[in-house]
Amino acid sequence: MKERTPKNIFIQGAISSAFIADSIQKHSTKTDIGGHSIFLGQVRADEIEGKKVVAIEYTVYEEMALQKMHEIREAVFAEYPLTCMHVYHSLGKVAAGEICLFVFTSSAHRKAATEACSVLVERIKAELPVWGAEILEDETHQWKVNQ
Amino acid sequence: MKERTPKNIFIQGAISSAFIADSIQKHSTKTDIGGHSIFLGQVRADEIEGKKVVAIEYTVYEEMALQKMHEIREAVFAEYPLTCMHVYHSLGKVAAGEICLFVFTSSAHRKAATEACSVLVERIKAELPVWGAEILEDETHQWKVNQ
Amino acid sequence: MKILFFGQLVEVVGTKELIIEGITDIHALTSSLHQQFPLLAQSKYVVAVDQEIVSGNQHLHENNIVALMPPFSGG
Amino acid sequence: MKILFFGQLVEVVGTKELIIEGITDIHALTSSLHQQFPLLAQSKYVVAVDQEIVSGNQHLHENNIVALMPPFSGG
Repeated sequence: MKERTPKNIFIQGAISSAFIADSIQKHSTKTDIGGHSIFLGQVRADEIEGKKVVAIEYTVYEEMALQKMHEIREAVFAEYPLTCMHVYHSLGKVAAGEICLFVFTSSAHRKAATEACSVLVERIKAELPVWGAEILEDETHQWKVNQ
Repeated sequence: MKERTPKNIFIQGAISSAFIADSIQKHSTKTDIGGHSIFLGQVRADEIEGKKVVAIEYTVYEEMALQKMHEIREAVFAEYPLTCMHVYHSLGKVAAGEICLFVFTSSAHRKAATEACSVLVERIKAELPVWGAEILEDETHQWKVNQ
Repeated sequence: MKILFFGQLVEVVGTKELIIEGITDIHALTSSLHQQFPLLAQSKYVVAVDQEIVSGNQHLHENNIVALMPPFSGG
Repeated sequence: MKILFFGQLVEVVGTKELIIEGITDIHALTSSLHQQFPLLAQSKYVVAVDQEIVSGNQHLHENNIVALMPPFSGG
């Protein structure tokens, strides 16, 4: 298996749709791909005790998160016949309605891409040392809890 | 449940990454969405008896396909708590490396979007009267067979 | 009665559309078509009447639209 | 020894990083921290030593980096 070194997956602020489009476009030269699966996490304007969430502010234990993401990446590549795998996670403030997570898998046949994408999203949420503070409209905050 | 009338899902030629980006961007005002799931079908340059597939040319029984897609859409909306569902399928020629299918679901929590997206892709491939002819590099063709 | 052909059946029959008269059910229609286009008898297809897939025989009216459809391969 | 705090623990402790000396294992460390920051004792967290999550006790060296991490909430 090809060695893969830890890549930086963190982006300051929201992930733009132009960035996502660019990432998709780059795959048009890889003509062994038959299916792409994409998951996008978007910040919800939940209401908490009558106050709306206006943004989430993400912090991270970066060295540990990148090492853990590297392990997850290797495990998923070993389990599924993927052509490509890309993961981006926001740090800092991401406003409600903006994209904070972009997981992108590609394979010759759709099943591998689809399953690997789901596994990645679950593992990222469960295993990466990242914390989200939900900033409310009155500038107080509360800490996000993952389901 | 809100009545939904059959929408046109067919696009002449390939689906561009700019179109996909635009579709994603439009959802930033829907701040009750927490997750988007996207499937993209891409034309593979398979080799068939030593000849490469250079494109797929899609034809359709359009009235029937739109009616069937309407039924599928209603059934999936009834089963999953989705905020949005968008489906686009190419007609005519789509070159290897280009996108021919774009399925996009959104929901408050990721599970509904992810599952609904997979169900849609399976049903679209199995139930829509659409046919793909794989155009080979010597200008002959053979008819695509779905797995 | 209007008969529509799709996918590889267009090549087998040589046309996308035929008008056939005096046919009263699906069996009679497919028998007649198989006789006229022997390769069609070797092709896999389903029949839709007015956009609804029909398995088995069914009575046909002059104003029905009948479609012969090979296995779908969209996506 | 460097102790790192993350998420809501930064607010509980009032800092992202402490240097503590003379501590030889995790139990001693957490006991000392709970005494100094009573709210920390009521907080849910896991401990990582040099980026590896540790359950139970473990001997600590001066050059270890210990992280106290509340439940992850990325994505």
